[in-house]
Amino acid sequence: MTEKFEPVIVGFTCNWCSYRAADAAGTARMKYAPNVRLIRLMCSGRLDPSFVIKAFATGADGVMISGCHPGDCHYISQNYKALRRYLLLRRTLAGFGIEPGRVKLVWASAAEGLKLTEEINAFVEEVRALGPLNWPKWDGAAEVFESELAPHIATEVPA
Amino acid sequence: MSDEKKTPKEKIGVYVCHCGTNISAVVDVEGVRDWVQKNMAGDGVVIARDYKFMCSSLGQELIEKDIKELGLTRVVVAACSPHLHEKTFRTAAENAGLNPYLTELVSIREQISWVHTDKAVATAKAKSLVAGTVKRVVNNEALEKLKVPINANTLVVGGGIAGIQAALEIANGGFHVYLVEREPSLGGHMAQFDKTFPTLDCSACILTPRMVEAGTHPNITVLTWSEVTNVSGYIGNFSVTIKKKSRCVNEELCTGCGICIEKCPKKVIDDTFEAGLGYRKVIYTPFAQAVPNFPVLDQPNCTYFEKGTCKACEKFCPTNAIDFTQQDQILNVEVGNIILATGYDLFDASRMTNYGYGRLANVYSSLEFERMSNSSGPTNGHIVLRDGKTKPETVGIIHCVGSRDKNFNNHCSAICCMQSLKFAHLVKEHTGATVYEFYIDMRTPAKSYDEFYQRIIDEGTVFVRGKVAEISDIPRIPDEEGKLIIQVEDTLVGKQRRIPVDMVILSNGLEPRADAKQVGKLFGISCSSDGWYIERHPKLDPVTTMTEGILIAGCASGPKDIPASVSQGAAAAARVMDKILQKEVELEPVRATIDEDKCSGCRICNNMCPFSAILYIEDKGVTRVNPALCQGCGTCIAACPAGAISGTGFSDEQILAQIDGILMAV
Amino acid sequence: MTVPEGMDRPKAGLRQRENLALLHEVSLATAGVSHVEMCIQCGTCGGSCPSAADMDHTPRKLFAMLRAGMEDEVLRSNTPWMCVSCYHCVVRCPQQIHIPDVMYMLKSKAIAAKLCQDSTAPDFSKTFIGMVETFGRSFEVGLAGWHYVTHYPLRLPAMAVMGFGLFTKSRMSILPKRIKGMDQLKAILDKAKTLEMSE
Amino acid sequence: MNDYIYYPGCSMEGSGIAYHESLMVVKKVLGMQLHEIDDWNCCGATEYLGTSTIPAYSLIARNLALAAQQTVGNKTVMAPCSACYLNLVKADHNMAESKVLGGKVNEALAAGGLHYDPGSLTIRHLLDVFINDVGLDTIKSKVTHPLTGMRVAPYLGCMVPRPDYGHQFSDYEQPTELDDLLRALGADVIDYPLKTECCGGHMAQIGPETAYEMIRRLVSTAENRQADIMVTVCPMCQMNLDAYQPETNSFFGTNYQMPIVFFTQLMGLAFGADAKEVGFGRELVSAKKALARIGVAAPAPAASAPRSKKPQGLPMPASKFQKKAAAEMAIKEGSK
Repeated sequence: MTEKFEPVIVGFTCNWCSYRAADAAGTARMKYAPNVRLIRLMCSGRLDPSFVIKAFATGADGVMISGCHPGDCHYISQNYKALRRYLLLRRTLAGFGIEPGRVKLVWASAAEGLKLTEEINAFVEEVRALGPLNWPKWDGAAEVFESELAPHIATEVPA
Repeated sequence: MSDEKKTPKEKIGVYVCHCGTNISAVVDVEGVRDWVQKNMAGDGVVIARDYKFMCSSLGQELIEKDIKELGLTRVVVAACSPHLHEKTFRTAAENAGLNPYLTELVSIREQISWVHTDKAVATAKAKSLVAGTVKRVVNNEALEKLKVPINANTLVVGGGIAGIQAALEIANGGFHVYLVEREPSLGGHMAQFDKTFPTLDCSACILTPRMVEAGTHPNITVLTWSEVTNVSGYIGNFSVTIKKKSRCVNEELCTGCGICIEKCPKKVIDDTFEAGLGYRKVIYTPFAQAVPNFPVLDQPNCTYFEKGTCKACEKFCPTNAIDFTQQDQILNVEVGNIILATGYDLFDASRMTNYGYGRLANVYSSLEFERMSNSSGPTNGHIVLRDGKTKPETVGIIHCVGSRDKNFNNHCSAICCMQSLKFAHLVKEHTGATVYEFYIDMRTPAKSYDEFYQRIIDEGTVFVRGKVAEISDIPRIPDEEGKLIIQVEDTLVGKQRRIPVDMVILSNGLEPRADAKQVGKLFGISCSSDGWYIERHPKLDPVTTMTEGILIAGCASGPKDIPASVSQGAAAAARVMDKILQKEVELEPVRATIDEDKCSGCRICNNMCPFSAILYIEDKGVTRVNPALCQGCGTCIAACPAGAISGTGFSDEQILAQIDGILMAV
Repeated sequence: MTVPEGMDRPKAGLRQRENLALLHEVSLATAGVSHVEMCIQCGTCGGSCPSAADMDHTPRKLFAMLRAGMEDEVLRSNTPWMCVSCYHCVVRCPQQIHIPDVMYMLKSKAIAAKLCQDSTAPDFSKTFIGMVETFGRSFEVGLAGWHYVTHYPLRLPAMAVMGFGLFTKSRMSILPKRIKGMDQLKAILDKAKTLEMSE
Repeated sequence: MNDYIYYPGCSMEGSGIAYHESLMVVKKVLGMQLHEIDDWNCCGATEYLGTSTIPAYSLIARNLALAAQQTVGNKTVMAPCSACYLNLVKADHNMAESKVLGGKVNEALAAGGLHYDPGSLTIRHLLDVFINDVGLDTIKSKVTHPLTGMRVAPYLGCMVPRPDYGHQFSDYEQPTELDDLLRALGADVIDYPLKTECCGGHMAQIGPETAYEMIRRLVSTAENRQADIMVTVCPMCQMNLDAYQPETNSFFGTNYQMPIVFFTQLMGLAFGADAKEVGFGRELVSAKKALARIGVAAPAPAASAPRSKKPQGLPMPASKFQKKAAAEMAIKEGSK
């Protein structure tokens, strides 16, 4: 039998809720699928949709975005903005011919380690079912991003 | 793809921790070390080491040594969660003269070794996470912490015993406190109780001095009949809006003589303080020792407000303090810290129809009984049936009403066992009646609590182990005629019993406040799934929350008895004074900044900010960020179409590079 | 951790400890999600039960016995047979255990193990089911008649009076009604029985 | 909206024929269309469930499968018999909750060329339909002969309010629906706290002494509270309380004469049908006296005097239902 497809998933987590939920899951030794690699943001509102595109272009098969429950945002209401962007992003991706199912928005509070692991496991299976993302694999992709970003880097205002 | 071509602009040291065997049992630590050494040289990794305990002083020295000797410009530590040891390693780097924000921590314990089992997979994941952070740290910038002065004033919300304690501790420490209470008087639930377990000293006797002290303390501004309506700002600098509801009584003129109360012709049922068991006048103070003792006029029930006539209170007031035109006042106060001691609600027993509360006259709630046994209560301390005169000969006390029950509240309300034992004692003392206690498990863990249990057994109370199934007024045999029949399985006997009694006292559970969620939202803290406020850490940090500067004390975070509530009030106060004495708080320098040359003044970002830290400069046609107000969420950065906004600590470059890294082929 | 085949139960109470084997077996075999593993022995069921007085063990005790793995004692108990399906225990149980469904399950287990002490109840069920399996509808006259003849001969006169009463008020039909799809029903039930065994 | 798939259940053709007759009258008045499930079979009562699982559920599920085939737009199955109603709901609920059970039952159904997807039908009891679909106002509007002066004990028994998978009723222990409906008919509804206690169920057959005691509790309480008649929504309850009342009397040496009829029979009367037409006379304990009451001025003392408004003794806390009513009022006020 052929070995089953192991999707690569990038997860963007809010520093206040879901990243702590991941810590909680760890402390409680809850086992879950190793396919997700987390990147910490201060808030789901920080998520620039281009991060998701970048992740796909660089080889991710799925992207998970997690934030505080509606109404519980550490920054009052930014998770709603994340929600709006997420919905728009899904449509855009569909336009690109990418299954919207490859992006998932999850609410998980700091207390919800179990929920987070369940969501991760579920999402891994969903992406596994979709199969590998056949994004045009062209070596230049990264460089283009670099060059587009060059101006940013050049004019970065030091804090 | 690696960047061999470019010569790396930074010198990076990577340190992989075994954490004893916490990590090394699942992750091939040496493997990770060698892989980084070999594959990330192009990104500037000049040294990669592993060590048993990186967080140990020896481990830290290792880093400091390398910074000094190898001239490292960036440090990456792969160990536990940044929420645990980020500070440790950043301080270490700082000691060696490296800006702390050039050090990053990778969580390979919480996110890998503790949650995965397959060593090969775990090791691969560890490599990619480290790679991600290496590529990220290259783009880190040296940052300086923002220091903001702390406002020495404190807001305490809730005038129950926990709030009073907290306020007094801080006030005695020499700092000013605004103590806000939504009811007309301080005191909270404790003021309604008769005796306190297990010592049985009179609740009012020990509470009143504290209330008076708080009421008269030069450092405490007591605002009763008031509610917080808005909170903005951040630790050290909150501005709070408080609505002081109209009392229709001029506090400057009122002497609290009480003549108005005496003369008021109208009585209504007092659902709040007397728990619906007694009456109060329409102009009233909830109880004799009320602090402050200015009365409140209950406008919806006042004859004058209904019909435009009466004004008895005004006529008889010797100081003309009655003011029917008085409006709600809006106060704005600036504080540095906020303590929430908002307490609990009592479970509404009428939801359990099988106990007949509200249908069967002689079924009482715990609070009704507290008022009844209280000598200043509606029955002057006489324990009687609903008819107001008959003494009960047999009384049943039921534990866990609405607690430990998935149909209502899953949690144990912690105080009900002791409360019920206290009731048993009081009933015996006042009436000599036969008392039955129906319990599932007897929980008496605190100091001299179990001794109290022994004492109640010794007093001859009959204990039946079983959750009462129903209370019925339908007799099956003559002995049950005219009685309430408690139907229960005596689980220690294994038989169903029907025990006829004259009176039933329910030991209602404690619930989160009905408005806990809204209030939490107002102050920027969240509730757990069962509705209590979440502590920063349930064991090690029970009085602070995830939001800096907002603390919790007493039953707001879960059921507690008086000693525990008092301790928490004091603990929260200590935390606040610690902050005040530091004079200023350091804020993480995670901030958004706008490059005005790139800003097109489109103003898309302007309504992104919930802290109004973004201001549009009309004449320049550009937008600016106020670093003191900015909390660093980064939503505006993601929104800016021109890429004019950048965020320190979490810049696009850092994140995009990290994505590259974690997706590197390993 | 070993989870039995075809298990779809909530995570709660799934720790596979030897002495809990019987409890889990019963929980698994019960239709729907029984939650019986979660019993806290509070006695709400025993207190609520209208026929508790006639039970040899209260439901609560029965669950304790399941925990202790006392299979024979449990299956010999008359408790499940005394259950009148009033569902008081279900709505009051603080752990939301589906007690009647557990009782049903224990009855079938007892019949299978031939451990019921008194045959009245099982036989009544059998007679009833016999009727249903022959006609597809229940047939009160046949049912009552046969049941009283076999188990309460002494009550026959009284019953006869009642029967006559019911009959004269045409609340009893002498002839059973038979459904059209009897073959279909039989096919379904036969298949179902094989599936029951296969558990 | 007034169309329902109808599962009568065996009793409706036998001991519960009065229920059937009266329902036929009432549905006509209320303009309800009942489409009987073609070739339905017995639900197995509590007997089948107590001896097997898969066969019992398959027996029930055959009816659901047939009903599902018959749905034309409407997906609501109505059952007047409490036991049938509960079995149908239970099968639907448990098949959905436990995939294993659902799978096996459908495997069995397949042997008969049938299939049922749990959740695809809504199963409701007649009382629920009257209250929540038809509505009390409509029912009131059809009353031509109010039951003024008849003191009625509302008795639902167990299986309608419990476990109430669909949460259709106001309470598990003291639901008010039947009271409200009878009041709408003009009857004098007594406070009857045993309204959801057990009638003894199949104990009448397998453990008579147990059943007699339960019957005694129910009947004696109704009598002590001066009810003229008890009203039920369940054929099994009616059978036990009516047919076994004489036996209960001889067992305890009592002489209760408490007639018990189906709520639809009283609805029929109130709608102006004649007594015979709605199945009166079929009960073993005659309802003659009770019927005589109608029209006669109501006797004064109620067993449970309403609490007087003036503060006398200590005030009572509000019940769940008073609170609910108050809340609804508040909302009404608010909307004004």
